[in-house]
Amino acid sequence: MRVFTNPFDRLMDDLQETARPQREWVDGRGLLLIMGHFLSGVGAGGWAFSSALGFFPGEVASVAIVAASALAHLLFLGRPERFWRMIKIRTSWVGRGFMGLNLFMAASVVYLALRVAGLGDTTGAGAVWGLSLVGAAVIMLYKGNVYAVCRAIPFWNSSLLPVLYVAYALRGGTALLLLFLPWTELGTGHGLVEVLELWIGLSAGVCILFYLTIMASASVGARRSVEDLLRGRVAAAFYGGVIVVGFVIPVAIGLFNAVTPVSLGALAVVGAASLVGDFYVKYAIAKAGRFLPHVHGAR
Amino acid sequence: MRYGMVIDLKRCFGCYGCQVSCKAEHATPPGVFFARVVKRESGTYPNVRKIFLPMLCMHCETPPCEAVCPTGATFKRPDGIVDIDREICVGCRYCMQACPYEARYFHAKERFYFGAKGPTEYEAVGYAQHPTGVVMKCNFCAHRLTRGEEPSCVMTCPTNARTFGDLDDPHSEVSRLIKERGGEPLHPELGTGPSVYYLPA
Amino acid sequence: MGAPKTTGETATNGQAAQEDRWIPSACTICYGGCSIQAHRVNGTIVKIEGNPASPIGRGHICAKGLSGIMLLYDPNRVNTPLRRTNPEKGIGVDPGWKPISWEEALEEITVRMEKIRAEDPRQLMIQVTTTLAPSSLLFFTFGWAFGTPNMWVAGGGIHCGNGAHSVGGIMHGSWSLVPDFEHCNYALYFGASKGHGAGHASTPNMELAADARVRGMRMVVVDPMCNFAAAKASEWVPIRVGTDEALAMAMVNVLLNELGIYDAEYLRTKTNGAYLVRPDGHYAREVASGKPLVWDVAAGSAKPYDDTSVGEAALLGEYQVDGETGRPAFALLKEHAMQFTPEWQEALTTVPAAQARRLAREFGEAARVGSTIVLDGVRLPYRPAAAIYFRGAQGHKNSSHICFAVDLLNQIVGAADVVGGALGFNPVCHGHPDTGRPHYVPRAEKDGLMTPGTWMLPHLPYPPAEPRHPDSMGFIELFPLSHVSPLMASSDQEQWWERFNLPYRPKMMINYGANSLMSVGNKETVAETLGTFEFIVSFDLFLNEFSDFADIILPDGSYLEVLDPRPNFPFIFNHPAGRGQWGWPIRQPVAPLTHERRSAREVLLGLAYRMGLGPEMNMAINVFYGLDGPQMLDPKKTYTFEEIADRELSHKFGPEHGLPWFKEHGVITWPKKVEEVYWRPFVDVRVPIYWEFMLDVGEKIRKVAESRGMTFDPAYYHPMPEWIACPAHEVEDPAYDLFAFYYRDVLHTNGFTMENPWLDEASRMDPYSYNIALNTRTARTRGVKDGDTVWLESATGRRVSGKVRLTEGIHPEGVGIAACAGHWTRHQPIAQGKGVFFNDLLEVDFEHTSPVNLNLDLCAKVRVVT
Amino acid sequence: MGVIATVTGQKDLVLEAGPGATLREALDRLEARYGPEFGMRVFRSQTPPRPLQMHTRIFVNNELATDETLDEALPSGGPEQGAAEVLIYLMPAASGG
Repeated sequence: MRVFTNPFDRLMDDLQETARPQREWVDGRGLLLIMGHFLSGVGAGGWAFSSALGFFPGEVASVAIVAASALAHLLFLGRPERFWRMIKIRTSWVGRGFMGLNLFMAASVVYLALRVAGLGDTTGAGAVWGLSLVGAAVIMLYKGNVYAVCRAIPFWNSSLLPVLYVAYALRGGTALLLLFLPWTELGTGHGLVEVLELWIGLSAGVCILFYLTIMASASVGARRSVEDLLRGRVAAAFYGGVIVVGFVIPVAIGLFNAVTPVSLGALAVVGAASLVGDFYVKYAIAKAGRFLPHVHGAR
Repeated sequence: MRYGMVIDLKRCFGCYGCQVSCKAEHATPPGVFFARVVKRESGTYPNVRKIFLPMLCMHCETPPCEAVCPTGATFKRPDGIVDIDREICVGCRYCMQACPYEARYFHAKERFYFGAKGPTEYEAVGYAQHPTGVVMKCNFCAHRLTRGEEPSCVMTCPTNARTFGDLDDPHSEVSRLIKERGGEPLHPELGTGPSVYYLPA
Repeated sequence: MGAPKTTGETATNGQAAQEDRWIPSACTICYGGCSIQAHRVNGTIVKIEGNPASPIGRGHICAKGLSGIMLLYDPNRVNTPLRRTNPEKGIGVDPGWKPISWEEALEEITVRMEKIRAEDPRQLMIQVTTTLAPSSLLFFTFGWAFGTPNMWVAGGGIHCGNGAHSVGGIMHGSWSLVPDFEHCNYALYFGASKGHGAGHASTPNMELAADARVRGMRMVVVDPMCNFAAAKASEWVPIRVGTDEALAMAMVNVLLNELGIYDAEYLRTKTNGAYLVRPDGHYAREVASGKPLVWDVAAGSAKPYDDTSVGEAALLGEYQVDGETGRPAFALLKEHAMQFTPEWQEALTTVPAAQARRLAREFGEAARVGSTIVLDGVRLPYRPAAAIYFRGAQGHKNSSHICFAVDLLNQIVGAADVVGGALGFNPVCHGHPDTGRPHYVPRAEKDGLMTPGTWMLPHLPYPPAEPRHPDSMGFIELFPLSHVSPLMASSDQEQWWERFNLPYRPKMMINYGANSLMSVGNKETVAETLGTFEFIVSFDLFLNEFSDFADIILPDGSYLEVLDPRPNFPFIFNHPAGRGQWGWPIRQPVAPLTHERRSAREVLLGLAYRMGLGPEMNMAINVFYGLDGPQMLDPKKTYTFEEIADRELSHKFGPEHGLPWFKEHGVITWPKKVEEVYWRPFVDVRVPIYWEFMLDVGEKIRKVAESRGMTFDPAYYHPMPEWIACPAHEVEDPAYDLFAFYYRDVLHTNGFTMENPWLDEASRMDPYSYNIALNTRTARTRGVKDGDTVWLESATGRRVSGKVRLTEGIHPEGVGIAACAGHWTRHQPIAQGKGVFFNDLLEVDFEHTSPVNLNLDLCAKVRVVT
Repeated sequence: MGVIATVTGQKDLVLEAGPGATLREALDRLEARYGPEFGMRVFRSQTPPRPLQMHTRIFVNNELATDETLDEALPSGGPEQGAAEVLIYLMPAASGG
């Protein structure tokens, strides 16, 4: 196991694999894309909750995070200067995501401006807010679908993936709010958020396990990917990032909190941990992607 | 009119002629293979089966790469060739994840076979045609077709394993071979409708 | 198959005329020498393709040939003459190369050579490589002119053909064997890959073999590893390394003694099967003429074999001749074969007896003894079954008997050089219709047995020259059935030279492109022999491991930069066999020589003239190219290589087809006649199924050898194949339980293609090119996993390491390694550290050498050390 | 030439021969003069018919002599001085490849 491998040497090895690992969307500059997917999810989720609660700092943070994700996406492109060409929404989920992102940015910024201008209660603002939620929904939806339509990569090619990504986006949103707890009083939203967090955390966890169990019994390509996750090259990220940090810790604290309320700081930790977990889920799933083998029953 | 290729796995013995011929024809950079050979084995000693599978872009009827492309850089020509407009591609590599045949390569940055020694005289000339930051792949040697020549891999194959022609013409050599020898595309279950067929070994 | 691309200048869309030419030439990345055409645009070679106008490839070319561009433009090539500054020589010791001028280099070389020639010209050794054959043989003419017998092809010969080629010459009048792909229905391969990779006429054979597969030819491949030929075979017969002969002789036995399948007519008229043999093993001869006798059944008397009154000569039985019992050679063979039962061979080869019997039956039945076929209006014998051998089978100590045994299968059923049978590569050529040249046909020689019509070297395989006390480094005079001798670089060479009082020692070497440090055997042994040279001059494209022992490096032109008038002649070497066209292409520069590079041939010629060797050199060239008449070189004049090439071509094809014509057209072709391809019925020669001459040769060798303490085992000289296990099979220590062998990878030629980045890429994508192939279960029992890096340790303590690739496609006792890899020189950065250096496991000494043809034993008993 | 010189001790020599003399006669005379060593180098067998040694090439007025032309009358009037010019070339019997 070499510590450093240049992409060419790694490709030479990969090409001997019966199920070649996907690299473009996770290694090297591919990390930018994972970061983009992570941030856009958190941002969109965060916007959904904070704007629903009318929590201004959360709203601003969400917009900023989505903007950051847009930047990460942009930097990932081979030809950033041509980004504006990604408008083919008829069949391309990337195109749809791009449009959803544009819609969200425009609508959310306008909505915030109206809020600042004290016009937050007008029907116009309501309409704009609606648009921003549509944009946020598209952002939460497109990522999972981008992966899910790839029949070339069996591990991704599952209708559960979009559900998983949406679940994580919402969870990420709540987590974002939790980060504010130590400093800001959310008022009545407080308890609600915890329960929400707990529920979504669990649901996401259940979702992953469910997902993995099906996948384990799926085609050769997918099985190799699951092996990568459970005892292969992605295991560290999966157990450490996704399970322990992103799931066990927040849920544990959450459950404990349900019995005897813990400090807001602890809840912030829940938030931070689940955000880290959120990132690792996207990283692990991308990293575990392997291409369909071409010869049946061959080594 | 639909260009297609038939690869006779009975003839092929995995000499890599197609792979290197393609390299020479297109001056593809290190690690880029519009054509390549996959070698596998199955069975157990002494009943072993060796599989030599020459791969290239399948120029699908319904190309998943074209569907997922957010810019329309990947397009299908009337003659069935799936090609990339390198002036439009943004390099998002979505097509690479969508292609079940691993036919696409991202040209991240200019690299040379002799590394730090820089480009050879040949590379200096040949690499000019390959902009960086975009995805590249086989186009059935469209430039040769316009000259009335067969694709480079077809011409070079020492075993004549490759036949090129019009799949829409029932009387063409490719159609005949597919019918007579029972040609099958790769991963038909995906419904991509490849224009490349394989004859049984 | 289109027409050849037009050559010449073309203007493109109104701009100033720019160069855009296709130049016909010949590949030389292996000695297949396929015809190519190079696309040159504004001075840069942008593509190499096959030349459709030539039968040598018919427009096809393999990965190696296509990758020539990366060789031509490799920035790591040698660009100027170099002189070492560090007097110390050793493996990995930096010679401290310093660029010098050509004049300086040539002057020093000339001075040293003149001194040596004055002392004793035999102190000069000339070393060339198979990769550049046959053109590298031109270097031998320099040796003749200089007056040294000490020339060899480093690695080649002692590895790949001392046995195969001499048996090919004796039995088929050719260098190598192929099945008649056009008509053969049952091809039996013994350690050969003809049509599936490397070798003579490799690309043309790939096409022919593929057509045969599709036509339904059944191919059975006997090989320890399922790779290339075996991968495409109808049946793979895994065999224990080095035991092919046992299977072949068991099949001979089954054919003769269980099935009684043989071609009596062929054996009578085309072999020495009817020659009467006395109890002492020698022919019964007519006293007056000394001609061998046969038994005329009708007349009930013995007559000379060539007596036209002989009706049916007896193949079986016992007859009284001059008061002695005489038995037909065939009867002896039949009896000799009985000891090789299928059950006996199973113990040696691990091939089940039942399978051996089945294969023999299938082969015998497929041969359709007695049948004929009409081709081009001519009725010909039809024997659509062929047994061929090559490097894998013959690379062992009992090389001659192994190849002999395999070919006996063809001889027994009369499937030699007839339709569908085993064909020698073009033993007969009647020449171009206009000039009748080149013209050669095998002739009947001593005792009516065949000698080839043409050969790669002056000394023919039959009749063998008189073994005599050697005065050459390699003892070739003592072993007349050999071509190349490992004593040129063996660990015991000094010992033998002393015992045989070799009156001189090698002082100087001229090397042409060979990397003998890697191509012969273990590097320590070779390094020791190289260390004894006072001065080594090496023509090279790259600095390599051998260069560490050279004193002066001369930068050669690659095959794309130099001229050669005969890349495919003699036709017995690498011209495709079977029907179709004759083709005589040339190799010509498709790119100009750059830097300080020069064509080694021009340099060599210049050296000869500079030393006043002009007359000798010109005469040697006259002989080598067979120049006479107006094209004969005048001993008193000097010529450029271009002029010589022009004379060679004019001599063969007439003044109107001189070099200028060939530069433009690239190749001259004419149709083959059936009498040329299926020549056996048309040429009155016989071949020996009983090698009576071996008794004589052996006895004479024994006399000389034993007197000098060289052990002599008569079994090797038995007139019929004897089973003699190679040294690797004699290893007693059970710890060493595997047989390591190497094979030729389809991507590589010897060691020199390793530096080519396109081939390197493919090799790294290939499961085996750079790895050690090990049987899955064998590995499991030793705790070895796929991808592990292990050491292979030979019973003699030599070690090589490499990455293991598990496969079900290899004999459980086999360890398969590709090509000649594992370079360590920093001057070839692409090749450096890639693959496994198999040869480092090989011993190079007389003990591991065939005492008949000096072939080196190429299997090593090893154990895996993790 | 060089190698023959090792046998004959000299590079060039002139033989008088009447009209109709054959190459074989010329060679027999040389053998008589230089001994069996010469004969062995030139002829493959020492008992008649004596075909040419395979390492020997003999050119008569620049035409390569063969076993067939051995017994033909030598052409008179060579390129130089009014006689047939005969070039005998012996290759070293041992050479690798």
